Amino acid sequence: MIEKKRSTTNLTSVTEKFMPKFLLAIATISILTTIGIVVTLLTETINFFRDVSFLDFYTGTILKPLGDDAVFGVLPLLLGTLYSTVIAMIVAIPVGLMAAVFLSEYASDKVRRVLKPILEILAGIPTIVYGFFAYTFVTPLLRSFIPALEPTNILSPGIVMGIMIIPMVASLSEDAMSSVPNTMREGALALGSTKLEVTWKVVIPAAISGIIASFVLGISRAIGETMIVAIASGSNKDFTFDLTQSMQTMTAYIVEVTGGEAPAGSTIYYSLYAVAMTLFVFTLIMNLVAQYISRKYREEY
Amino acid sequence: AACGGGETAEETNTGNGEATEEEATLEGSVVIDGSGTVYPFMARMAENYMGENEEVSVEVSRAGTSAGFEKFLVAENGTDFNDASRHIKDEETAKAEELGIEVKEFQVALDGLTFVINKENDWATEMTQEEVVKIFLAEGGVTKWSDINPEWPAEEIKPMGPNENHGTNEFMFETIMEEKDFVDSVNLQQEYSTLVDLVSKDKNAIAFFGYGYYDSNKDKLSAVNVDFGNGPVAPSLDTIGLDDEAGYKPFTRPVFTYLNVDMAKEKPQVLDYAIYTMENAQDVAAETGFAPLKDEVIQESISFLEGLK
Amino acid sequence: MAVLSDSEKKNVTTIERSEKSVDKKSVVYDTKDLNLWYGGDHALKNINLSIHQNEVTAIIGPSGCGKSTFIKTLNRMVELIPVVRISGDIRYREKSILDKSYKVEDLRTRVGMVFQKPNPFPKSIYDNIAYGPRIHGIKDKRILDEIVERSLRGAAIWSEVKDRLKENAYGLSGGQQQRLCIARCLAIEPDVILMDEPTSALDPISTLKVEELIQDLKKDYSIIIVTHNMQQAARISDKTAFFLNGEVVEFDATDKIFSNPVDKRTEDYITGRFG
Amino acid sequence: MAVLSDSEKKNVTTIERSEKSVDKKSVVYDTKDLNLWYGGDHALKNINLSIHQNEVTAIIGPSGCGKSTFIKTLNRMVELIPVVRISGDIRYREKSILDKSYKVEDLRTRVGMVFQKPNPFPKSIYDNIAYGPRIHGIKDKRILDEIVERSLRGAAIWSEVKDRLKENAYGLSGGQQQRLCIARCLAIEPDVILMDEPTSALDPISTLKVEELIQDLKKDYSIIIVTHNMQQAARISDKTAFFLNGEVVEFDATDKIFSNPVDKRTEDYITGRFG
Amino acid sequence: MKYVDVEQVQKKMGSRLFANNLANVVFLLATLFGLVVLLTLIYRVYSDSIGWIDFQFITNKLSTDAERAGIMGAIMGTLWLMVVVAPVTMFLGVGTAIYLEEYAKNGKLKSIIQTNISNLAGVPSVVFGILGLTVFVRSFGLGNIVLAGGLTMSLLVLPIVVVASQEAIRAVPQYLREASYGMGATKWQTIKNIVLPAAIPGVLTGLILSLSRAIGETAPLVVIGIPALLIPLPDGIFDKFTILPMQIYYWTVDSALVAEYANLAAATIVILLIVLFLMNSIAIIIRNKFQNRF
Ligand SMILES: Nc1ncnc2c1ncn2[C@@H]1O[C@H](COP(=O)(O)OP(=O)(O)OP(=O)(O)O)[C@@H](O)[C@H]1O
Ligand SMILES: Nc1ncnc2c1ncn2[C@@H]1O[C@H](COP(=O)(O)OP(=O)(O)OP(=O)(O)O)[C@@H](O)[C@H]1O
Ligand SMILES: [Mg+2]
Ligand SMILES: [Mg+2]
Ligand SMILES: O=P([O-])([O-])[O-]
Repeated sequence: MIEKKRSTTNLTSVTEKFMPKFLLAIATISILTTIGIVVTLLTETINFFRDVSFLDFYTGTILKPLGDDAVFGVLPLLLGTLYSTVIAMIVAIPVGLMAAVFLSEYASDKVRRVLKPILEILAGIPTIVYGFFAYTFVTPLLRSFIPALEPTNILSPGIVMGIMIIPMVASLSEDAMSSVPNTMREGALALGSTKLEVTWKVVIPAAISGIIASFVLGISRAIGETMIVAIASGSNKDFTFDLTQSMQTMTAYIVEVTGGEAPAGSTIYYSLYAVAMTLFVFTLIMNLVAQYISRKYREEY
Repeated sequence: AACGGGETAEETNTGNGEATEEEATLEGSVVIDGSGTVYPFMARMAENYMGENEEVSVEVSRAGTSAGFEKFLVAENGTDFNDASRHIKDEETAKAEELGIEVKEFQVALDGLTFVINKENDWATEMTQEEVVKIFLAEGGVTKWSDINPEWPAEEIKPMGPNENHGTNEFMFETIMEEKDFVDSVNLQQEYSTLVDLVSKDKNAIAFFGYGYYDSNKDKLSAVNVDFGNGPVAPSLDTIGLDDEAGYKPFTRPVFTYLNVDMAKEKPQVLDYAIYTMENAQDVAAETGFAPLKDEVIQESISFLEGLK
Repeated sequence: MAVLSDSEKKNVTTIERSEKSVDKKSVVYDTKDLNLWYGGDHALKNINLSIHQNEVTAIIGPSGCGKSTFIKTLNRMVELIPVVRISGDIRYREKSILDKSYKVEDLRTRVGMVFQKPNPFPKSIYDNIAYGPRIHGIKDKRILDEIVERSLRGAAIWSEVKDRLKENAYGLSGGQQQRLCIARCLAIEPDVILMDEPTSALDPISTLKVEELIQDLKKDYSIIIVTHNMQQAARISDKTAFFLNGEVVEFDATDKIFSNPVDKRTEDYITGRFG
Repeated sequence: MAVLSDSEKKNVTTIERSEKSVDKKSVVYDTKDLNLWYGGDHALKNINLSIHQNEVTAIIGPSGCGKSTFIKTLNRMVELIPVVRISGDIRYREKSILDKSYKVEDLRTRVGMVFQKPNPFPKSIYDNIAYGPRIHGIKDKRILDEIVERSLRGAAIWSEVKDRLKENAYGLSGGQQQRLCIARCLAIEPDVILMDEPTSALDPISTLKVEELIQDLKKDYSIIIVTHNMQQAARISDKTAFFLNGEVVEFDATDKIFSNPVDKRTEDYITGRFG
Repeated sequence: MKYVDVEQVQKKMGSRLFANNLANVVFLLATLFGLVVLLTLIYRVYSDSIGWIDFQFITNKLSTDAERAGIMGAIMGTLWLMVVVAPVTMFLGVGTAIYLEEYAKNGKLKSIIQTNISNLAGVPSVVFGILGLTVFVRSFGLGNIVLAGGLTMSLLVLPIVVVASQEAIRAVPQYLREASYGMGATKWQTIKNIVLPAAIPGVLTGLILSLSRAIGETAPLVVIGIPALLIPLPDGIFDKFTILPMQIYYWTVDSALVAEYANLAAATIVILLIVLFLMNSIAIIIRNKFQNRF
């Protein structure tokens, strides 16, 4: 038995030396992915800024990527993204926060055990389905109240995006609130507070960084959301402030341009990368901010 | 979905026994891009073809005529066919020569540029050629319906059409508008489906595109009957095909597919598909909202293709 | 002194009367055959206790005997646990607090509570104290300032924190935090203060300070304190109740309990034979 | 019995020699000025111990005195904790095991370990026992079968599990699991068995069974056992080392330690005055 | 001077309690809002799909003719995509998790990788699409085939598998590792024979969740360029393909042209949701079954 042992020893020790390096190599794939994203975006974005000046791009209110007199100003897309994000958060923040409060402070265990999975299902529905829902149901529904609403508009996808983000805000906020120690609630209740007062004046302030982190992640998600807007917000590139109008977001622009399969090497092709770079930077900043905030709150107690 | 009985009908009207035997050995892919106008025609054609040639994959996209040419005229991995709703331009021909690509034009059907309006629009159903064009011109001076006819509503017109990727846009701009600028408010879209949707939902919208998209959406859209000087003409398969004064003439146009001849020589399935397309062009055209070609045009194309074998 | 509402006038007379005859101090709490179950667990068994005004009542007993349960029943905090069932009666100032119509929030405004672990809110010292008055509708900054100062003085912590009222309460030491919690409790001007082992998380010096404070508070409030520390009970309380397995074994003047207990089990416990 | 390699032949002779003169049993482990730090924590201080073959050596001492640390140093398991630093020397069978060139895997194959909490793998009983032989390259089903049976018999659990070898080990009772762990350890045919409070998680009956087993195993193995239970040490061990604050206070024959300890602290500890 | 007037307190109590009760109801409604939307969505999609889901719909190839169109191609495409995504993410995800949990020292490298993974999880999927388009489709010259799409999707869902696997590995009790080392096993033997088998249910749960994410993702594939009409069924990972969400996308967009396409889209959604529901149920079953084993 021990003789056999010796024969395998060599192989075993080679494996032993090799495995950590091999696994490290695998682990670096994720870093390579990030590097790949940054390098890809950066290279072509630099090409883009050879054709279009940086200033014109970020201050331009006209986006007309096709034709002989193409103009590349990204502001219409930024405005579209801003609108859809703001609308989404107007829906997601209050509803998500209230749901979180209900689940964390008001609901009995039994109720929570029924309602939480439902929110999780909502979070698991593919965004394309929400896109279909926005385009074929929510928009026609809204148009019966707001006749001025265009068949494709920023309002309806914004709202649906908000609904999609509710579970995320709710579950992250609930986590933050649940981690507030019970002794604090008891302290407040013992002073004669109602549950609402405990929630509003003690629990939410104590959990505020976790809650804000959930909002920021929600914003990041809204900025990056693609299919809902690609289907339901149309491709109007006008710099308009009217939310009944079609507006294009950065993500929808990327889908439109790649869907039209712009030939490699053209300015419009490069513009894809410049927009994607902008999108990437925005969401990255949001994610880092959320991580920073939530790390800070984890240290609190 | 219920299985259509149409399958058998289509099988009977395609090819002869000999052709089928030959095709049975074919495999590989055929890649087609280009005109969105021609897309329904080509998609149906491809579908029929694949029904008989299981091993061949025909892929049809619809980036638009101009966008399609950009993918057709490349050094490597170009498309095999480019559908077009306009003639190839000089600079595109030049590029093909530069790249050493032999390009052959095949006319596949006739189309009529159709102006569509909302079903609720009961005033603008008839316009003169000048009036309808004026709506789209920057210098046309028309922003409201009442600018055309004081009896019409004083509401903003919403003109729209396909964007610059599309041959239809260029046909409109170059041939119909005589290269005068589009009005600023024009809403140019990539997808024809978007245009159909927008017009079907907006009382003040007016859009232009190929007859086929009107034909398959007659339940949602109305077409403008255009008066070319001899009384209003309704666009229809008949009037598009007519070459006389009762026809839809100035707004009609031939639609094409451009073949990369080198590919046809290299890949038997491409050549086979080209022949199949010409052989069945008339039937498929009629099914998909185009006026069929004359027999002699078809014969000429087929004999050219047979020559490549 | 306090501006009393009509409903409290009656008590004032009682207080005055009681000051004459120390033996017959007015009753604050009165429990009648109080029983409590956690699910199937019988945690309090037939508790009959009367707690008197301006006294410190200590509750002692081994771990798990129901001390915390009992004290939390007095302000109905125990109801936060869903499985709890209660029978019998608890009368606070002659009203049954187990009555449906009795509002817990009301009860808890009049009966303050201090917990084992200091639990300040993650707010400034000032806001911690002002919390109670604010939820009860006091908004006037001047009044709040005064309440804060008075409460902090009352809890013997004013001098230590007066220059840092805007700082977060978590910057205080454990003992300071506990006195802050007592101050927070004083700010709602309660009638009774319940304390559940208020010094068990504190060092000896902080404990001493809190004990002194309790002695001092007795003048204005009635205090019920749970403690593990028998010396503490002996030092600060007027009456002591000895709990065992959810029952009150003996309830009497503290001197009596510690010098001459009636029940054998009490004696065993205070002499350290078990617990 | 075990098929021994050349390198082990030497040991065999030692074993035989030792069987003749019981007093001069060969030394298995020898530690010289062994010191160990957890970061800045000095957990073992100048340990000098010799452990002899075919004896049960008990390590006793109050909680935190370094018993587990010491025993885990003997098979270098302690190195799994990153902050550990060691100085001094440990000689196992006359070779320094702290030497870089000494392979821990080799050491651990010859020095088996049984832990406080039974820790079977979440596999079948059979696979638990076969685990060690398998990782050491034995694949032959017949040989494995034999090893499994012999090990389970050796750990006095064969009759209880022989009909359920394919069942998950987690289905066994705590005491059975611990004997399974001992069997698992026997399967690699070790020279020494280290046991860290092997019965502290077991009921009295299971404890008895394991103690009997240990007495039995002594014939073939050298055993070092950490125990909190002084009676156990007295019952089963030949020698006892008393640890205190990381130091060896006294190390002698078990009879001597328990009847006539030299050091005052040892006496205090075994008479229950602290610990 | 008494400021907290008992009578005042009692007077205010009514409105405070009312506010509390009102809040209770409003918060409940807010929570139920999600449920209402979910039910509406499901009802809408279901009623649009009535009469459109049958055997033919599942087994037929794609067609421009709504009556004849089926989703066999999309189903096959989805399956082939899984054939790429499952092993690749499993390999990369579990490898990364093992490295982070078992080998990496608590140093800078570990925290860089860890931070990087949580940031990757927040990168919009459309950006992954661009990465896939640029690297796999164009630079590697793969074209828009299953392999290119699968690799793109693998990178997209990688963080899910990594995080789930890390948790699963962390949940394996230290005493099992010690037992293995105690028998003379090497580190890798211990990982391979003890840690991974014990962690496998958690890893599988993560894998299934990541696959269900991949099945539902659309944006990266739109960017990579999936043809709108692809009739032949893919036979392997080097074929062009489409997947269920892509089909939903194209049919939704074209529903303005052919009204029946909306029904086809709805029918496809029903199928997609059923598949996702089944996958998630399996994940939950695995999770519950193996939850408290140690
Ligand atoms: N939330 C609860 N659910 C179920 N049973 C409980 C709960 N809290 C306490 N108990 C049980 O009620 C009994 C009394 O508990 P209580 O906390 O009142 O004891 P105590 O005297 O305060 O003990 P200690 O001195 O340890 O604080 C105990 O048996 C305990 O197990
Ligand atoms: N992983 C560790 N990191 C840091 N310090 C440790 C670690 N493990 C043990 N120690 C410290 O080393 C000292 C000895 O611990 P050890 O576990 O050896 O004691 P022990 O005698 O086995 O105690 P017990 O009887 O409680 O098991 C203790 O002070 C302990 O706090
Ligand atoms: Mg208690
Ligand atoms: Mg120990
Ligand atoms: O899509 P087009 O036919 O207009 O090029």
